[in-house]
Amino acid sequence: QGSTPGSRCDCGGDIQKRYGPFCCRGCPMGYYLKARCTEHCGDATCLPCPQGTFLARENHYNVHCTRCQACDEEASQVVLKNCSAVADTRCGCAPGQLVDCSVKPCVASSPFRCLPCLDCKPPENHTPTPCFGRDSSCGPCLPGFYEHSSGCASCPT
Amino acid sequence: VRQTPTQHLKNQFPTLNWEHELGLAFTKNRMNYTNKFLVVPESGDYFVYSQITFRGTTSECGNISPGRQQNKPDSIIVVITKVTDSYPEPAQLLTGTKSVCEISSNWFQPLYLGAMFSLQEGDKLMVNVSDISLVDYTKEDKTFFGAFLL
Amino acid sequence: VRQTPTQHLKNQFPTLNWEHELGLAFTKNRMNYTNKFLVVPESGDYFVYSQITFRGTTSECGNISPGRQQNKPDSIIVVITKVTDSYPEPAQLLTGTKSVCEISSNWFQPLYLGAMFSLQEGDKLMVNVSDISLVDYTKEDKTFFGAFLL
Amino acid sequence: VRQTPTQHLKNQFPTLNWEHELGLAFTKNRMNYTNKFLVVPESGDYFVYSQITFRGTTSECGNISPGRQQNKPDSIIVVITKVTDSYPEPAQLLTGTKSVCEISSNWFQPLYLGAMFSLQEGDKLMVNVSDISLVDYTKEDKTFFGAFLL
Repeated sequence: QGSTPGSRCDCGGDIQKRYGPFCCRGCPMGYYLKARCTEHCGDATCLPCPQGTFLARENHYNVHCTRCQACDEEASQVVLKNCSAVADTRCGCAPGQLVDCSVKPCVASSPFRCLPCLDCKPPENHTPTPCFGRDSSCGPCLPGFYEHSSGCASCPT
Repeated sequence: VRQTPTQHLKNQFPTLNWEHELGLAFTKNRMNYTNKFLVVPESGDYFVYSQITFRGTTSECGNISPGRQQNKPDSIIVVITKVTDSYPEPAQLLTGTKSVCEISSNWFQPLYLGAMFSLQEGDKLMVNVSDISLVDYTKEDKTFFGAFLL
Repeated sequence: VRQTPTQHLKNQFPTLNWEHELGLAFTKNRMNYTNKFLVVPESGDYFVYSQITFRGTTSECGNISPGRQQNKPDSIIVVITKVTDSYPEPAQLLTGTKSVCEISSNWFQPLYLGAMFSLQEGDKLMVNVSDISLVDYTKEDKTFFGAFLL
Repeated sequence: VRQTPTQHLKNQFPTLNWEHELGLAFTKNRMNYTNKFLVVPESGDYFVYSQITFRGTTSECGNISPGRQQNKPDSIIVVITKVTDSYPEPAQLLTGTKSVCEISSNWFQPLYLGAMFSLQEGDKLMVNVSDISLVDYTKEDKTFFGAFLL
């Protein structure tokens, strides 16, 4: 399996890489380098990433595929997108649950857990707020309703 | 070696199960991994090491109220254990043990262990932890286990 | 290798800059240190290790008042990363990550990492930390980074 | 090497005394242990490591009362020190230092250190700790000290 046949072959750009006397074309995403090319401007020998690993970038010379991350079941995370040969697992929260970052400040790689959205009763009296926005409150009551214990009660007329 | 949690030996901490071929994991020079054990291929001095990242939500101990009495802490424990044909009982080679009493809503921390041991061909090494549900197994750079001949 | 803090790569934790000739620091057998990287001189299995001592003053999380809700902790993270010209993205080899929620006026603690990796000639190793301002770089026996061929 | 606590050098942290023949402990290849020191038998690069498990009861710092001011933490410190004929003062090779301010009734935690050093024949290595009374010396898998030639 090689990558882009027929392109220029001078090891100058980042299309090929010099291995000893030869310029080799790299492996496509989803494949790892099993063996270098054996002729000038040839293709490296590339094999598919084994199940549970991936490589997301094109035209590379990596001899290993990267292990897919696992989602943290203890933190109620779910798999939003399974790992493929070209992309890592994407972990997130199930519908009706909100992402609760475990640390402050929160950055992209921070651990998180999934918490159930607040059960705003009666929902029809609340301004609809996406679950992830309701960190700790159900959002404002609709006009004609007021906050009352954990719900919205109609204003006295 | 990545870890997938499984209960194992009676009256002993649960043993971690590892994955030993994907990503950064590898075995070579006849060092073998089978059924939760690294198997020593030849007698000699080995450097054995492991890191386990633990994570949890806060326990009762961290729940402090005015005038309260001090609570007993929880704990996290990792043990690298040797099982050998020459003796019927496992031997604890390395132990990392830490008390946990956090006031925050959740916590996470690693325990690292590493030392040199004289091992015999056929000796088996495993990693036991106090509570598998507290082990962060999501990424291989946070929780790992290995050994090499010196 | 002693550390002098400098910001480095975008959208990635800052990379530490090391001093590699003075005091206890040394490079030999063609292991080279340039521009924040240890450069692997020959393919083989290497033991890579680092300790970073962090220190800080207490954060909001440790500021507890009666009946308060539990706060989210801060965190300290150290990552040993490999950069290779055979793949356009860095690979995280080792990660130490710990939550921090201290009630004392100040705190300090080390994170230690060490493991064996198969590395290729020309591979580069660097150390990234979540917050350089928390790194105690004052003494080389507290914060260090190294690798050796097995 | 198992540890039995003894006070040693003035104006320096107390030095730990180790047992070096029983159980997991061993010395070989002329690496010698005498009077608290590992003695380097031949010049070369050595990987030196130690883990000390500390344990204590809660101190004043962890004693929190409403509206209180944040206390200064206690600390635990382990230092691997080199003593050499070529220089009159010991050199601190590795230091693990951690603040301690626990709210639980008691606490326990390990500090691990390990790194490579160029050592000369006759150099002596010892382990010093901030407070010997806090060292858990009960089991050799929790508190240990070692070195090997690379």
